[in-house]
Amino acid sequence: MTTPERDLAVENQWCPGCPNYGILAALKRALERLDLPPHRVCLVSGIGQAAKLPHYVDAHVFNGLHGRAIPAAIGIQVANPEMTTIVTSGDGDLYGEGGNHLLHAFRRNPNLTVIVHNNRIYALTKGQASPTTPLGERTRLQFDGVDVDPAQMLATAIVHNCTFVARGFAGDLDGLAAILERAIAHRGLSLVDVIQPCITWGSHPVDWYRERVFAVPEDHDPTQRDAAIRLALDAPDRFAIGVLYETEPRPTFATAYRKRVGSGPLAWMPRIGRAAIETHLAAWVVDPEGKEPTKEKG
Amino acid sequence: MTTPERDLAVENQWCPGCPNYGILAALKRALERLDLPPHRVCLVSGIGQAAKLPHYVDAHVFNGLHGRAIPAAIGIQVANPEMTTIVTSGDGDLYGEGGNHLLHAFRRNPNLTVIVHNNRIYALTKGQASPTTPLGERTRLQFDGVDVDPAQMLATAIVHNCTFVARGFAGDLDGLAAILERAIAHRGLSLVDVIQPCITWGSHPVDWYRERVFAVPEDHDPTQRDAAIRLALDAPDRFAIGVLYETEPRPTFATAYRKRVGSGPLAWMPRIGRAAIETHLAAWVVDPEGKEPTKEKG
Amino acid sequence: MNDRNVVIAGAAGEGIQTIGDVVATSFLAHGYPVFLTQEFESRIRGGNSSTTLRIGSAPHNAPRRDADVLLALNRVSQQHYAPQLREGGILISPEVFAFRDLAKEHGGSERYANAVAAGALCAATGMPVAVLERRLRETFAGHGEEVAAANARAAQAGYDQALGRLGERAERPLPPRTHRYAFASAHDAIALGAAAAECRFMAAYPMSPSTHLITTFARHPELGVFAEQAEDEIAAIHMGLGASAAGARAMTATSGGGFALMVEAVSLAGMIETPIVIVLAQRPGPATGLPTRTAQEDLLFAIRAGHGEAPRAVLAPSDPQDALRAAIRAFDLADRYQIPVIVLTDQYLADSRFALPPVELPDAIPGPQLADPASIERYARYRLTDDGVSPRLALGQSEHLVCLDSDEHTEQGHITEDLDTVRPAMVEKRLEKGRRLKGEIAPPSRNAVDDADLVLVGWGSTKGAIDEAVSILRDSGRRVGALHFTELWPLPAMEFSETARYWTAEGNATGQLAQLLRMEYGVETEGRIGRYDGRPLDAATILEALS
Amino acid sequence: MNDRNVVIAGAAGEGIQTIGDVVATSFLAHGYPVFLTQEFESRIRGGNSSTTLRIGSAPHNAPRRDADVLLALNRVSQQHYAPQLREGGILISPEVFAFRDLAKEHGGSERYANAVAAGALCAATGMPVAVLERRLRETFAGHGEEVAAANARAAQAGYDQALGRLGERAERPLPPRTHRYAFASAHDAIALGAAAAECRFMAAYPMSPSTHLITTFARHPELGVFAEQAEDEIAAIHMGLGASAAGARAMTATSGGGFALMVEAVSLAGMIETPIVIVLAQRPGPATGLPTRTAQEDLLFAIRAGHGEAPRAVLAPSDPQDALRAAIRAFDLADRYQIPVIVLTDQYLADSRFALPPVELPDAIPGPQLADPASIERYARYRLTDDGVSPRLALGQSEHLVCLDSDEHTEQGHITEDLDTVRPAMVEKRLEKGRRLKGEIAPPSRNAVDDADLVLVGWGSTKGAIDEAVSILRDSGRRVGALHFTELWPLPAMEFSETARYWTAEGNATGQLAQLLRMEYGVETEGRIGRYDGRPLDAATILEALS
Ligand SMILES: Cc1ncc(C[n+]2csc(CCOP(=O)(O)OP(=O)(O)O)c2C)c(N)n1
Ligand SMILES: Cc1ncc(C[n+]2csc(CCOP(=O)(O)OP(=O)(O)O)c2C)c(N)n1
Ligand code: SF4
Ligand code: SF4
Ligand SMILES: [Mg+2]
Ligand SMILES: [Mg+2]
Repeated sequence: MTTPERDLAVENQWCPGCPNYGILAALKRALERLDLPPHRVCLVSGIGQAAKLPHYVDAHVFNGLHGRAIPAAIGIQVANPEMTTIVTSGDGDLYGEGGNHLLHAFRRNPNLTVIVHNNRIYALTKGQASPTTPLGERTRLQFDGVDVDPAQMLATAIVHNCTFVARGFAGDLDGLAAILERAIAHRGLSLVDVIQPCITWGSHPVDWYRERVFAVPEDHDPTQRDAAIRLALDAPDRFAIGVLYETEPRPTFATAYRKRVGSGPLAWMPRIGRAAIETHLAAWVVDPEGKEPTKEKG
Repeated sequence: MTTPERDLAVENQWCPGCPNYGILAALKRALERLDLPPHRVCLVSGIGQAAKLPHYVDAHVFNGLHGRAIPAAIGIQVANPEMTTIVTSGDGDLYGEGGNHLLHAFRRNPNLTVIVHNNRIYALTKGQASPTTPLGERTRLQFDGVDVDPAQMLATAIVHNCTFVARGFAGDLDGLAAILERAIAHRGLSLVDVIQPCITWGSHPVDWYRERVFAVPEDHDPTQRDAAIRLALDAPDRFAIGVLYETEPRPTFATAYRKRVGSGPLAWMPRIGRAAIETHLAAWVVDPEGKEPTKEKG
Repeated sequence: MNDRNVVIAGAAGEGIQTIGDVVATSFLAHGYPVFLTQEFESRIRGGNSSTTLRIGSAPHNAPRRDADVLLALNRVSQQHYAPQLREGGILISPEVFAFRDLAKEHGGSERYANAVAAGALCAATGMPVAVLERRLRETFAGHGEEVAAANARAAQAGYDQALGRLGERAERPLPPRTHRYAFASAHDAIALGAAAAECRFMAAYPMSPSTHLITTFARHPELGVFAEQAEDEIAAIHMGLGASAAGARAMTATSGGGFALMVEAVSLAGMIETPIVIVLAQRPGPATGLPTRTAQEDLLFAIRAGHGEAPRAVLAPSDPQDALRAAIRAFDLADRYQIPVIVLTDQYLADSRFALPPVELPDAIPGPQLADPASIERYARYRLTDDGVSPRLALGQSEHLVCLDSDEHTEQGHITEDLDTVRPAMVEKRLEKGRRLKGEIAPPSRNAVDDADLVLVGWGSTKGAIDEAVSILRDSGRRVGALHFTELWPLPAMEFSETARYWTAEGNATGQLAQLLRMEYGVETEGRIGRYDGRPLDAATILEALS
Repeated sequence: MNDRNVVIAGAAGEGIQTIGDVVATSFLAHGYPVFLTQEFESRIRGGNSSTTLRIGSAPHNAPRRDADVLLALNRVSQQHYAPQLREGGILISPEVFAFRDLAKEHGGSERYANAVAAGALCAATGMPVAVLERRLRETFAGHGEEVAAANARAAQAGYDQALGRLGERAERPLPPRTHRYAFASAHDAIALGAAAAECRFMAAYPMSPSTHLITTFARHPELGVFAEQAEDEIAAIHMGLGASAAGARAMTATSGGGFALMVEAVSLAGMIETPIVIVLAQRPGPATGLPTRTAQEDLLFAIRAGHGEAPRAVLAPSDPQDALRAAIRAFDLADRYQIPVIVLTDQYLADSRFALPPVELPDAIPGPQLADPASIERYARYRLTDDGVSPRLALGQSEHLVCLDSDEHTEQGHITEDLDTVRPAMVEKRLEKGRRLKGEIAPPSRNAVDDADLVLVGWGSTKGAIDEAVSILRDSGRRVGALHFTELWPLPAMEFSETARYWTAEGNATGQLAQLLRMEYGVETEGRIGRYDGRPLDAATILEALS
């Protein structure tokens, strides 16, 4: 068996200059810093521009359906907790079509990192509003401007006590790599919403965002829910970058199960064996009393 | 045309003594107090024990699919804003299967009242955990106890600035009727989560809850987000009853559209007329330059 | 003893299931087979429900409509079920027996009324009351000696009173026999078959009549299947696909409405070539329909569900024995062809318990089919091969990186826009798997077909009813036979005799199997027998249609 | 002029659509019909995309594979599309023409390179450059006089250089004509048809190739259709059903994957008998497949999608004129039968613009069919009637209360468990609607069928290609004809000649129409022609298969 030689001659399909390249670079750097070999990493995505990212990294890939990255990742993570499983997909994918899965993932707390490429737009379908497009912004479907409020998924994560909630900026490679490194190392669900301006369909250039991001204040206590929610709630034009909320890890998904069976991949656990099944099959049989000759004849 | 004579000989299918009867009574009282005639009210539900409620009230009924009451209600409400449209369904229905719709309804803020019969169980399917079943509680599927945290939909509503968020108790007819009356009168989305102990599959009798409910403190300011979230976050055994969060109504769904077309039911709006369509059809035709004889001959 | 059909009717929550269980196990313990079916409404208390025991010297694993004995626990049930009681049949009900009074008198409390009723039932059916008493003692063992004894006394009192009242009409006590029967439902069997096939992961969302499957895995961790209740059916199947992609055999179970939500993922499974087993436990539709009743309305839906074109298998076992086999086979086909496999059952199969010869595991149970990473030089998940099947490695299995993609993809699993070469090759690869699969699909079972001039054709759960109809018609001298499909897609190549007339018999109104036979074989059916009132197809329905 | 196929190729974002538009409208303004097709990848920048113009003296609304002229804006596109250029065809590309230099020289900036290229294209196709210049001025009118003038100068320079370079091979300038053509896509037509049919509500989730429909309503509020982008496809269709139940005609649109998510609601629509129109714009699957390409793979899926049994209609228009009709008909059938109606289109129909005689609205456009509340004494939403259709009142329409229920229900719309009477009656009621519907479904159109010994059978968007194949084969003396279905479910009763041989031609790999014909008519097809590489079926594919 040779060392993994991955067909990385995959042509990148993003627009030249797209901040998605920044997320890609930051993720690669974080994986390197964490010293994770490619075959111990699984990247999971849905469908969209963002969701193409896994094809550009040296890792296992599950590029599933639009909106369904989270449940697929949960299945992968339960089946093989020895891999580092990371979801990387779009704001439409994870907050729109897949909103219910993310909501319930907060409850389950699987050991996953979820990276949301938040470009506030449906880019691959050419520019409709995403759940995070600000009120009033005009798009190629909302011609008079978006008239519903944006989804507040970071705040929703916080009220569900998701133990690692951060916002990153795709225009800041170092900062983002550092956040991703912490997120991946964190045990339990880590949510990282990355501001990723779309330079093709978005309303503002990267610099507009650069001028409006600010670091989470030094004195912010990331264990404080109220303060974290305040930082999380999207002002349409001010973005606190950094870890907004971080508390003691709580039990991750399937902890009780894993206590019972150990930590290996389900696929290579010892066979249940015929005996266990045969016991059940035997229990179906009602033995006739007549076979036991001592019993009375009713 | 006779006055509505509804086949109210519908046999109620709930267990005798179920607190769902309390919700039914409170809703009827609220509708009476608001002086809403039956044909101006539409009740919408999904599937479950709770979701049978609309059959027992003198009103229009849309009893759709499990989890899909919210989008159906939005369609009804947009099509006919002159009806008072009320969703009344289960915690599994609205927070589980239908979670994404509720989340995005917070954003849209349609003028609906959403009553969640929160019995912390899937009752109609015979006792599996619902999204609100507390950690550790044993059910007929979670034999070793539920091992994921409950969903915090009231807090999620609050971080989305849902302008009316309340908790009621099905064992308190007067209190619940009063809350429902306010909720229905409120403009925009009103969310009322009603503690509704299931006396067949639930872990505790009604009195257990009765001992653990308390009124929202007099000095609680329902416009204060942080305080409201604190009251909203489910302690498994303490329940603040009353209006947790209430702010100035924000624009309701389709406001811009309605400004343009007026408030009547879509079905009875004036016809667009052939002319509007014919203008578009005419625009498909490219008139040949050659028809205009003055033009040069290329 | 003759074939006896005993209906126990009452409201939900009134205890008919317990009565049914103790009486059924009494017969089994006495050496007589019992076929138990259940009928209930979509509510938790009240309404009309029933448990029916079909008892005889030999198993009659098929539903019968008319009752020889009706035990009705209340007046409403009596009215509801009385039309089913055949002329001369025995009615046991509060109207004729004072259950409660006897319970108070002999047990000390009205709560032993059901034991009285069970005792009366024994008198009517020839079951020695001592056998029943032992079952009652077993059942109530956890409740203390006094409760057990009171139950026994109440049963005896019911038995005695009924014996007296029924006089001549009481069945003579049956002699004990030494016949041994397994007593289980098809869903019991599917759960064990899945575990035997090394299923490791199940996610599902509760939905009647499928919920028993996930419940079994949750209740019996020793079966080795991790079981998770998902937030919805979409999550359930995607979790399964994730687990499967990571190497764990995986399944889900649902009913028609939940399956409808999984359809996009069925298409995904076809594209990423990742095995998944889906149990679709049918109930009458459309929409919510009759949630607790039975039907066979989702055959063509299951075959066609999903956008685009990719192979799948659809199986429809006919009884628990067959269901054990079908479950093992489903995992094997899913794994070898890297496809979704749908197992069609229904409420009747799920909630009925069959009397069968003791069921044994097949000798060879094919396990997971992952490739050996050491044998691979340079891995490509979708390597083009002669049979269309690419060696499958799991995510994380080895240092070979695995790339799964829902877009049309290259052999390496990357998104492609190559329409000239890659796309046609990948379409043909997937379809080639379907052609090979077709070659190993089991033909229908044959019951007295060779000399038949009329052949009944059925599928799935209706086998018992159809076989019963065949034997009744044969007894009356008609040359009738039956073909029964339990593997429905792809359909195997086969010949239909030109001389026989064909009638389909199935649990739907549009003749779905008939449509399929015409599409696949060009066979014209002369008649289509369908039952679509929410009850299982029975021999009587077939006989009426043919008369 | 002869039939000329002009391919304009480049990367996404390079401007080929604009070039295609100005050249196409130049031809139209000159009195010549143009058929415009588009091919692009699922990305926003880069890759290989093309706009193809098929130009002639008479409309050729069918795709052609080989190019007479290829304009390639870059080297990669040139390589990619060069194999399509027929021998002796004209190549215009940076390799042979210095677009940028000319643009700088004559327009003052490289950004006029596309105008240069368009000018060169005119020289190659016989389009007088002055006509093009006027189109450029119109197109860039908003950008100021200088930009417009620079475009015009650049075009003239490209034209002049190409004329010189091409010499003999340049097409002679075409004389102007006075023919008028409508130029539109089938999705343009569906939007107008829906508006004409008084559709009031549309909710959809973006998905190629369907997004243009909701975009049209959002862009043109004067069409009177409230348009909402839903959070997912499930919400989209349930919003539509809610609006429809409240009396507003409603629709949604999606592609295969999104439709898969709507399947449960299709079943719901059947059960609550609430009209809804669903446009299913097909693309190649399974799963994400080839998101920006075309296919006809979802026919059998659309027909069978949904658990349980209830009628539906499936239409598949063949061009914009037909699509206008189909949209109006879809709303009418949905409304009169209270059923879901699925309109199958595909990327090819959605993204191609056809040259047609000016399109007119039909004289009579049937509007909403709600009952008159005043005429009703005591209302029951599901009143049993002879034809299965109950008078429909909307929620909130009057004082008559309306109860819709997804469970099996009584005539009043309440949950029922009555299996003896109500359930069978409701099943039969729903199926009776399907039988009546079948009676008014249009038979396939017939093209030279009467004396044909070989009949091509197709459906939906392939009509142009099939008709072209027929006329080529007829010209070569073969007795070929075509039957073309645009209403596919239920299929109308009809006869197939015993003597003719039948070949299906469709955009899939498994012969879905052929399967359907066998199932419904017992017709055996001799051959199945399928294209499944993501491109539209063309006459050449048919001719190859038949040769
Ligand atoms: C079920 C389904 N619905 C819709 C689509 C079409 N679709 C593809 S990508 C996309 C949105 C992408 O937005 P986002 O997730 O924000 O990613 P981005 O392209 O902006 O990076 C949509 C709606 C789909 N592929 N599948
Ligand atoms: C798509 C679908 N999935 C599952 C079901 C089965 N089902 C019916 S009711 C129900 C849960 C009911 O729970 P809840 O909404 O809390 O209502 P309750 O019965 O507790 O009042 C489920 C899962 C269904 N009808 N449809
Ligand atoms: S469309 Fe937007 S998000 Fe997509 S690659 Fe281009 S710039 Fe980036
Ligand atoms: S099962 Fe529970 S929720 Fe349902 S009616 Fe009975 S007590 Fe009420
Ligand atoms: Mg996005
Ligand atoms: Mg509940």
